[in-house]
Amino acid sequence: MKVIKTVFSLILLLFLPFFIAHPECACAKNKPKYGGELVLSTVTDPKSFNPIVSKESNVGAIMGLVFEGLTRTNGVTTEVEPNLAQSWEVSEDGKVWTFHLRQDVNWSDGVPFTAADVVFTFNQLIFNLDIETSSRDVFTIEGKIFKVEELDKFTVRFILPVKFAPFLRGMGQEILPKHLLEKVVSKGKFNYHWGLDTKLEDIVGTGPFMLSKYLPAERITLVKNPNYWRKDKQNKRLPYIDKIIYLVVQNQDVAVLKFEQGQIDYYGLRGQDYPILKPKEKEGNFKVYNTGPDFGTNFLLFNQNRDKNKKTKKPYVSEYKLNWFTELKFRKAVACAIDKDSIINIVMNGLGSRQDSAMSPSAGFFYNPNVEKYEYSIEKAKVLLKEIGIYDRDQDGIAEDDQGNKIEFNLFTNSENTQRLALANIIKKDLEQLGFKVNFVPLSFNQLTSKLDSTFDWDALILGFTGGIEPHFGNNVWQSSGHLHAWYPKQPKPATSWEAEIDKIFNQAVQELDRDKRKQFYDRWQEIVAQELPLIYTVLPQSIFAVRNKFGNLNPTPYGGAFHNLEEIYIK
Amino acid sequence: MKKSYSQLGKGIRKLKKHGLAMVAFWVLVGLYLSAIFAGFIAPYHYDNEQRSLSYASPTKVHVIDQAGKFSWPFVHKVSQKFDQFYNRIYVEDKTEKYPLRFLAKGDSYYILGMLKANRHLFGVDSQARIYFWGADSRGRDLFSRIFYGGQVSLSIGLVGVTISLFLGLFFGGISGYFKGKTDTLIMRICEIIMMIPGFYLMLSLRSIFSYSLSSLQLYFVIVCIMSFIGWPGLARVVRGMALSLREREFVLAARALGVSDIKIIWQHIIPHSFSYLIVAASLSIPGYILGESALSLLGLGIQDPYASWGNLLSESMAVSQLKFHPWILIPGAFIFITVMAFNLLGDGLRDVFDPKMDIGRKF
Amino acid sequence: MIPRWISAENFNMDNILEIKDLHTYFYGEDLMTKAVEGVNLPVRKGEALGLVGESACGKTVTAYSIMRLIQSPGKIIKGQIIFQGKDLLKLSAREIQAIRGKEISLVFQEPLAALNPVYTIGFQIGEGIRFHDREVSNKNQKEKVLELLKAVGIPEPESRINDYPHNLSGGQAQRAVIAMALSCNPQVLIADEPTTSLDVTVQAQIMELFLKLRREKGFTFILITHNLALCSQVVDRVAIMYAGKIVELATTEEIFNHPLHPYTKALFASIPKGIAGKEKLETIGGQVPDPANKPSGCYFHPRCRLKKENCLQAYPEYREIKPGHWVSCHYAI
Amino acid sequence: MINYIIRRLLFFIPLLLAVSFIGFVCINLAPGNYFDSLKQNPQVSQDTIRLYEQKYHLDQNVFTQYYYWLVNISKLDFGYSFAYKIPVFEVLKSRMFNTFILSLSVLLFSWLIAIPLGIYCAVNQYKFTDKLFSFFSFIGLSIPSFFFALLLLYFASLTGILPAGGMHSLNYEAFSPLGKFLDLLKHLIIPTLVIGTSSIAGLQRLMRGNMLEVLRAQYITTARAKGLPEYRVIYLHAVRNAINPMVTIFGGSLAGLLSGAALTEIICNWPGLGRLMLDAVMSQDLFLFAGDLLMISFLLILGYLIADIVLAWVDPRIQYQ
Repeated sequence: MKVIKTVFSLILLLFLPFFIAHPECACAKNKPKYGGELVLSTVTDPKSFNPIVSKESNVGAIMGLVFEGLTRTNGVTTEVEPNLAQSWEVSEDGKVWTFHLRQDVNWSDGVPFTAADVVFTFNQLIFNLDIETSSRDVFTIEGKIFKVEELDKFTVRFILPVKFAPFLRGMGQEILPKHLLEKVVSKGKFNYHWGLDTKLEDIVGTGPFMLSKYLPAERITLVKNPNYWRKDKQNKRLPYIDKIIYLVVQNQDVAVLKFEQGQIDYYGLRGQDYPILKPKEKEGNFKVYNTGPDFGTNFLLFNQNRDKNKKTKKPYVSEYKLNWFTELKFRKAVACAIDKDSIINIVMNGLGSRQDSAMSPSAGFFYNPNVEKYEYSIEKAKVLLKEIGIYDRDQDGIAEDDQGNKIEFNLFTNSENTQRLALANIIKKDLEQLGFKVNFVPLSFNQLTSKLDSTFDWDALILGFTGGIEPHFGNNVWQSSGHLHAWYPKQPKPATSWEAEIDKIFNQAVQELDRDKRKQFYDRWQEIVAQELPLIYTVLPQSIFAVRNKFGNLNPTPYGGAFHNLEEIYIK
Repeated sequence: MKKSYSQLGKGIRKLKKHGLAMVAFWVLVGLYLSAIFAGFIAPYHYDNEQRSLSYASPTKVHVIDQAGKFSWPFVHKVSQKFDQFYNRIYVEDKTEKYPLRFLAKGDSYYILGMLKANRHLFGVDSQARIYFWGADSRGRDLFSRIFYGGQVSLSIGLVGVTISLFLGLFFGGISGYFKGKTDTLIMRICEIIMMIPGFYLMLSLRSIFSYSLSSLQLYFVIVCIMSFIGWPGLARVVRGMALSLREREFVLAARALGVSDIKIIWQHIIPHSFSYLIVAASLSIPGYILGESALSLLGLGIQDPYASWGNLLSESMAVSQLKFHPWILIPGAFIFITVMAFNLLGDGLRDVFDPKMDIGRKF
Repeated sequence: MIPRWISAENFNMDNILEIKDLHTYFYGEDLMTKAVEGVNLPVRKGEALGLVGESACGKTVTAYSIMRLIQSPGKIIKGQIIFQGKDLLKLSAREIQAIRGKEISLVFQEPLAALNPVYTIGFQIGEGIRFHDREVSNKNQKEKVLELLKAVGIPEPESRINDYPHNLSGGQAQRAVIAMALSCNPQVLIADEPTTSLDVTVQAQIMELFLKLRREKGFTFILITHNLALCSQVVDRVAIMYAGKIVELATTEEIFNHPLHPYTKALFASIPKGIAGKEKLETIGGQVPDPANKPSGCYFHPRCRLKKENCLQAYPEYREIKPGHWVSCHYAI
Repeated sequence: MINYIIRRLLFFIPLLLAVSFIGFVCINLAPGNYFDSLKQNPQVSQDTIRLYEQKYHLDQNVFTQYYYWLVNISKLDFGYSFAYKIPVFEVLKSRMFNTFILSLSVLLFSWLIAIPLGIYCAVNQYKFTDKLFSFFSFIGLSIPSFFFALLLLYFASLTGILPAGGMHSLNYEAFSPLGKFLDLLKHLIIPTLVIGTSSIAGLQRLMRGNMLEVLRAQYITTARAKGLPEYRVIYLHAVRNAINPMVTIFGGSLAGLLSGAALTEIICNWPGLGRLMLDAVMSQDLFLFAGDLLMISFLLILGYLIADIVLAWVDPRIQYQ
């Protein structure tokens, strides 16, 4: 399910804490050795190499190899661990954090990494209002930002306006080099800096790899950063691998074949690929890992935007449609009508699981399984609809509401994702069983985002977000003022009581440092979402991937995938 | 006029001797009939799905029952499971026999768009399903969908070529009859259109129209695009005919008698180019069919749940999946057979009427 | 009488080429055309022989049969063509290639069609020389071509040698074709209506050229033509062909003075005599029979004014009425 | 000769203009445009938008836009790809080369097979092999390229003999020059077969027809009468003449070739102009689209030009002046 996922800022965040060392790795039988290359595939070309402004998941993954944050999330334990910062202290009230940076870190061009870079990244990039970055949403609490200051060359202090529970995890934010970017920012050109036409040697990070070559529509090559600071147990410099190649393979079927032919070392399987690759494990000398439900969600949502278009003075959604979409029973009926099992069977080849909660079961701690579940039942859905006066009055096969409006609406999704198209076709058919007339139109991703961001002229959408383990990083989706609050974004104040409650939960939970208490908040949030159904969740794919048996120190996990410890992986 | 029709009759007689062309002709007649009566031939409606039988393999029709005796053909109910590798396997439930029924009752459909009917050529009781050529992802019968798809794919060729013919007759007739600047202008335009690679022109024209169109709208958009691409070829044929005919005695005589230009074009020039047009049309029809298929294959044409052969084939774009359900390539064979039949027929017609003519585009 | 030149010194009673009972048929989709049907024709060494007949009577097919140039769907069914003691019809492809152009050459009706448009005439003339005489060097070959061009009367041969056929006029092209045919000094030259497609003035020049060349080179000359008058000026003997058969053969003098076959007579009657042209020209009634559907009996009978009962039933025997005068008519005396 | 080429080139300019203008009109008629979504894109500053507006006159009508685009083209500036965020020319460069390679391979393959096959069939007219090849050429002519491509890819996926799409193997960079070339050849096989088959079928039929016509010509008999061996008659005299009309159709066949190539590129994952065109249409990337069309027309015209020059070279009846 690594097909183009909706490219939203959320995604970027969830790719931040990607690489973690784990010294107790059990595969020490072979001695690690240097050299070799790892070949991966990506579905699309990157649109930019700028990790602050780029919103794409695939770029996030690549840039995660080039840049690092102060902390990172361990791919196995999902705990936060030191990265560029070697230690930290926190004040009693939890608002003042002092980070002691590593002193042996150099940028890949040889310039030493210092506290100035951290301060620059936060104060002049993330908190710079001229730069469009979704990172700012994460580090803004109740409209207030952090204060970041340099205590000495290798000490940075963060002063938070309020307590901020996911702060340490948030410190996985990539740090960018001040010495290269300061001038760009002062000229106001950072938004389009590090585009695809940049000379790649100008993109300088502290990560284990650096960009070396980019052939549009063909490949992105990264080479080992010779200045990388991390060392293995024998005190040898990491990483072991010399080169990472991302092949641009737009067509997933071609990617499968390329994997089979040994041209790619790693492939994220769709359900339908499982029967192709699984039986060939031995013969092809690779292993297929199934690490359980993925984080990538698929959901249906209705437009509940109550605003008017400022230019035309017309409501974004006509009144009678808004009446349906804001009616809870309508959404519940829709939830009941979605045949999740068939979707799993057909679209995911049986390798998926139904999603009821806003969090993926793989999220672990914060996942709340005890939320309302909607079993597939057309009858029950029809009963619910009848209760709000929607049924087929004139026996023409299409239902009407009590004012006689036929239930007809558009359903959009992005046409690039074939799996989602198949899913949408099934849902469309399901909804037609309720007597709805659904005009299903696949749109290009650009058209879809413009509808979602600015024109708001849509009725229903099928979308996907990449989820994660930290609920707060979904802040801009769930806060009613968030611009990813897709069903009614950027609300001046919450339109409904349950949206108000979610706002409150998010603001409270982020300040609650006690994990268990925090969990209670987020449990409640998941209950509300399942109850009110702003997003009608459908199914989660399984996270399955195949990796060639040539890597040492490989330790795939549900959270980190196969290469969360890439710098430690070597080729046998 | 009379002469041209008797020429046609002679042509048909000659054509009858053309073995392959006649085979092609009857194949086409069969295909078009099957499309017209798709509702009857197909055991299921094109959108009748059985989700639990995703990609069901072609149903086995048994003639020997479990006792080992011959019996009226029957099928078993099938259910789908996943094996350890998540391959779909289909298990027959041998306890119950579902005999193949002719003129079975099933989904209702309209004969020729008017008469409602629910009898199908064959079928089985609704507890079981018969998939002659397997099922698609949502357990819809490919056999049924192919015949329904034929309605779109086959008719687009005819409708498209008809529109092109009108355009071609109009512009070609004018061009050849009036000569001079009109002729030069029209022919330059034709040349330019013909020089642009068809696929690129098709994509450019397709981009004019929104992606969010209903299937009926899309059908007409495709027809318009294909006719636009196709008319210059026909116009050039007509022009050539018109140029040679306008010097012929009967046209000169008609003009001397003061018959109007339009009337001359309509009464003399067009009937005389009739046989050429038939050849030209039958040779260009494959272009329309292929164009529609290509667009639908890329997702720019007919959309699910409606079927067209290109649209049906788009599922096989997932090449790695093909080995699990190779039958979804069958619609491609239908396109192939149709195109081949039109080519053979056109070739036969060309032999009969005019040995030197080459028009039509290939995609 | 029309003046004419007789090559007495070349005149010889030995046959250089003898066609015996030649049958060449063409096979259409569902009909068979007997283009040549039992032609017997001895050609004497050094003579000039005219083969005369209307179009489609089988003259060209006879010539092509001699050269074994008949292509599918045509086929030589039976017969013999004896050349220098060998039966040409029994030779292998390689052997016949050695004869074509070297021993027997052909000049065609339409010179511009007979020349390959994409090669220079120099190349086309030299090609034959090269193939028949491997010893010839490039330089020699070129000299030889120039010589030939000069011999056939093409002005400025040095520049013409690099011309393409489309640069030449009809007459010049025919001269080039003749040069090509004579390039290897053949023993027999067959000219298939060499002047028909040319202007009248050019026709005379070309015929002059033939006479001149024959005088110089002394080859045996077979002139195929439908023009009896033209023929009479150049040839020693005339063979009249009708519907795939030879109907009369005699020396030019004999045939002019005593034509025996009604067809020959009719042909003579249709020649304009004298400048005044006061006499009424006669035409031969009816049409040449369809070679695919020949009449019964004597093929000429539908057009023959003298036909009798047996003309409808039996084809008349080809017999020697006087020494050297052969005819095929029931009533020829 | 140079004069002649220049005159031919001048003749093609109206075609280039017409094609690119059609492209411009089409994409301007399309509902919505990339520029609109650019305006809504918070990543793009107002300055940038103003810059685009000024540079490409996007706020004005089609004709003005087209005019300025032409002016830029004359400076070899193809505009900016909104989707790729780099100058269009950068995107087109490699794609054009790829399409060119594929087309070249198809041309070589189809002509090298079709011409001898046509000759063979004409020489052996009505024999069994002729009929067999004629039948195959009918199949080749009728099989839809996309269907054939899918069949071949299916075959490739079953057997694993051939690469199933793409242009290079992964370790392509590491290969020796010869290895690179062989690798490219291997990847070329399927798309070349797909596009080439229909070309072969068409060309074979044409060549056979031409050859039959030429073999009936008088000068062939002349050549035989000269005593030339049959091979020389056929290969030197007949083929040279039968080739001429083939050269004229060479230019005309290019449109069909590029058209077929586009669809095959998409199915076989070949990074060429055809696939780019689809992407450009889908994302309404105006300048990329127009540039792509221009490049295709350019390839086309290159083909026509080559055909003209070759024809002038092989047929002495055609004069440069």
